[in-house]
Amino acid sequence: MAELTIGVFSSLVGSMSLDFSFRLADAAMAKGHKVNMWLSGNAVMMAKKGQKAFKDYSHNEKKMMELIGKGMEITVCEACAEARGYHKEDVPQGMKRASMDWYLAKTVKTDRLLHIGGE
Amino acid sequence: MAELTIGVFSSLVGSMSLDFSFRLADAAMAKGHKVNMWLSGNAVMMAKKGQKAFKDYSHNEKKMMELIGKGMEITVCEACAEARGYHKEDVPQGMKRASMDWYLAKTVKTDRLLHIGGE
Amino acid sequence: MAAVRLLFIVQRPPYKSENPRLALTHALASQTAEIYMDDGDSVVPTVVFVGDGVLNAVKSQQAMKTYGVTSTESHIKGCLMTDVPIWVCKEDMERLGLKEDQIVSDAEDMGGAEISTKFVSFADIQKEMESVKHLLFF
Amino acid sequence: MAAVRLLFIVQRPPYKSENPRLALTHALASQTAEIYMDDGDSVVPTVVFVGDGVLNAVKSQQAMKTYGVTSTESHIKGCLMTDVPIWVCKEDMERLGLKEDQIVSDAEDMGGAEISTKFVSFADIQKEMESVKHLLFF
Amino acid sequence: MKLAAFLSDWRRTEDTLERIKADKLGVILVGNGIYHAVVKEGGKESPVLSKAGAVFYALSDDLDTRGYTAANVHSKVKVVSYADIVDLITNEYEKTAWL
Amino acid sequence: MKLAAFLSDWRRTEDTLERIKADKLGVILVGNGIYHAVVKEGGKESPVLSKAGAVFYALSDDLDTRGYTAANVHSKVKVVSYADIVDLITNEYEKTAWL
Repeated sequence: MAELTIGVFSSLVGSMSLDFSFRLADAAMAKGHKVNMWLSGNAVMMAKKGQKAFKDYSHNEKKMMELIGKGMEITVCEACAEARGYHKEDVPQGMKRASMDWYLAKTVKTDRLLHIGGE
Repeated sequence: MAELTIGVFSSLVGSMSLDFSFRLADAAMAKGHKVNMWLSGNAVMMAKKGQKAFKDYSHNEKKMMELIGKGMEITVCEACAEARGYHKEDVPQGMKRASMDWYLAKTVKTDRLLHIGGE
Repeated sequence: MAAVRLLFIVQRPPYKSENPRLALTHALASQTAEIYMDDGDSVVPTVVFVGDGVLNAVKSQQAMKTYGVTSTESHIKGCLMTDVPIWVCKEDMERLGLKEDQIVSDAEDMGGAEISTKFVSFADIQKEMESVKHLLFF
Repeated sequence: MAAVRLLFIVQRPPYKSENPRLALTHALASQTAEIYMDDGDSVVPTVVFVGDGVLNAVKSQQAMKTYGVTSTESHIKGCLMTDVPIWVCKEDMERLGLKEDQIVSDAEDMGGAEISTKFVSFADIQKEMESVKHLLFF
Repeated sequence: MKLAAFLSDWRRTEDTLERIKADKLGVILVGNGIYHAVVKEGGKESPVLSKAGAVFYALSDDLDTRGYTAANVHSKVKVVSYADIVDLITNEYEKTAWL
Repeated sequence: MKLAAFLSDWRRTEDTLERIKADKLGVILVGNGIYHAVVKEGGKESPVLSKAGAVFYALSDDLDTRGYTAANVHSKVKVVSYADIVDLITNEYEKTAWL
C-alpha cells in the first residue's frame, strides 16, 4: 500500500478541484492507501466549520469529516486561514492548522504527491 | 453626482479584483458619487470579520469599514455566505446580508453598473 | 416608474467557476426584486450564452448524481419556467460542433415552461447589448 | 535518512492568483520543516519560473506601495537570501522581450545573498524535472 | 453605444472584445490586463491593441505593482489613475463590461 | 520519467504540456479538461490529443457532470473512474503534474 499526499489551493466553491480531491482521497483510502491532505490558499475555506449543505453549492465538509474519521491526516495553512478571518475555534474537529513546513515534511516519506497548485 | 453600483464575485486573496473594487469605490466617493457594492460568489469572503492584516495577503477590511463609515452601502449574498459557513454573527458592522434581489433592485436607479463577474 | 432591462452574458464554460450558475440565479432574482423597488419599477432580464459559455447549455448534465450539486441545466430550466429568456449563440454552437437537439431547450420534465430557449446569432446579441441599460458579463 | 529534492514550477503570471507567491513561501518553508521530520531527513527545493511565470521575476514591483501587499519580488529575494535556488527560463524571457537586467537577480538591498538568480534553458528545467522526487506546479 | 470594456487578464479565455461593436469604445487595462500594454510577445504588440476604433487606458497602480512604468507603455495606451477611471465611466461612457 | 499530467482546463493558459518530455506520459483529463476529449472546435480535435507518445484518460464523473458520456469521447481517450486514477498514479506513473 502506498502513501499519497494531496496539496490543494482551490476555493471551496468554484473550480471543483476540492470536490475532486476529496473524491480521489476517498477512492485511494478505499484501496487501503494512506492519504495526507494539505490545504493552502483559498482551499483553507475548508477550515470553517458549520458550512450549510445547499444543493446549489459544492459541499465537502461531510465527506471530509468521514475521511478524517477513517484516518486521513488533514492540515491547513495557518497564516492563509488567519488572513481570511478563520480562527482556531472555527476549525472542524480532527483538522490541524500548521505552517507550510508540515506539507514540506510530508513530501519526504510520501510515495506520491499530487500538488493542485492552481485555482 | 452619479450613483455607481459595483458587483464583485472575486475572492479576497487572489485576483485582486476586490482590492480594485474598494479602491475604485474610494475614488468615486472622493468625487462625491454615491456607491453601492454587492458581493457574491467568493467575494462573500468579506463577510467574515476579524481578518488579520498580514503584509503577504490582500487586506480590505479596514478600507471597507472606512467606506461604510462614509456612506457606502454594501450587501453580501446570504446563501453564498452560509454555504461557506459564514453566519450572521460573523458580519462586519454596517454590512447587510440579503438575497440577489437587493442587487437587481439597485440596477434600476443606479447611473452606472460595474459588474465584475469573473474571478 | 421604469422597467429596466438587463443582459446577463455568460462567456465561460460551467463548473470551473461558480459564476455561470450565479448568472442564472441572479437573473431569476428579478422576479422577487420588487420588495426593494419603488412601485411600478421592475427589472427585465435576458440570459445569453456566448463563446465557450454555450457549453453551459448542453443537455443531460449529471452534476447532482456525481457531485451532489444542482446542475447548470436545472438552473436554465428554472429560468425558462419563470419566463426568464434564455438565448444561445448559434455561431458558437456551430464552432463547438453542437446541434440544437444537444441543447437544453425546454423544461418539460419540470412540468413544462411557457417559453423555450432561443437560438440567436451574435448580431442579435449585439443589438440586445445596445438596447439594455446594463451589461453583466460572467 | 534522505534529502528529498522538490521542484516548484511557476507557469502563470503574478497577482492574478495568490499561488505564484505561495510557491515561494512554500519553498522557503523547507528551511524549517525539520521539526516534522526524522533526524537526517531534509527537503531541498528549487523554484523555476517558466512560460508566463517569468513575469513574476520582473524587477521594481511596487505592490507594497500600491496595494499594501508584499511583492513577489520581495519573496524571490527572501528565497535567494536563504539559499533557495531561483531559476528563470531564458527562452520565455526572450519570447516576452525581457532582458536579464529587468529580472530580479540578487538581494543587495536586503543585505546581499549568497546566491543569485540563474538564467536557464527549458532543457535544464526538463533535466531537473526528471531528477527530483516531486513536482509542484503553480 | 458608448462602452468601457475592462480587461484584467493576460491570457484571455474569451473573444468577446473582438466581436463586440460600439460607437465609442474604451478598453481599460487593469490587473494582469496591463501586460497587453507593456509586453511584446515574439516582438509583436498584443492583438488587443489592434481593436479598431478603440481608445486604450492602463491603470498606473497595476503597472507599478508589476514592475512597469508609463515609460514602458505602448504609445497607443494612456496611463490613468483610479480617479481617472471614475471620470471615464461616469462621463465618457454609458455602459461597462468587465470581460 | 513516468509522468501523469492532469489537465483541468479547456482554454489553457500554459504551454507546459507541449514542452515537457517523459519516457511514459499519461494525460488525465479532469474537470473542464474533459472538453478536450469531446469537443471538436471548428471540426478539429483538440491539439492536446496530438501530444506525441501520450496515453489519454478522461474522468467519467466529470464527463457526466457536463452532459457527455463515453459515447462522445474521442477514440484516443480512455474513460476512467476515480479508483482507476488512484491505480494510475500509484502503479503506472511515478510523478504527477497538475498543469
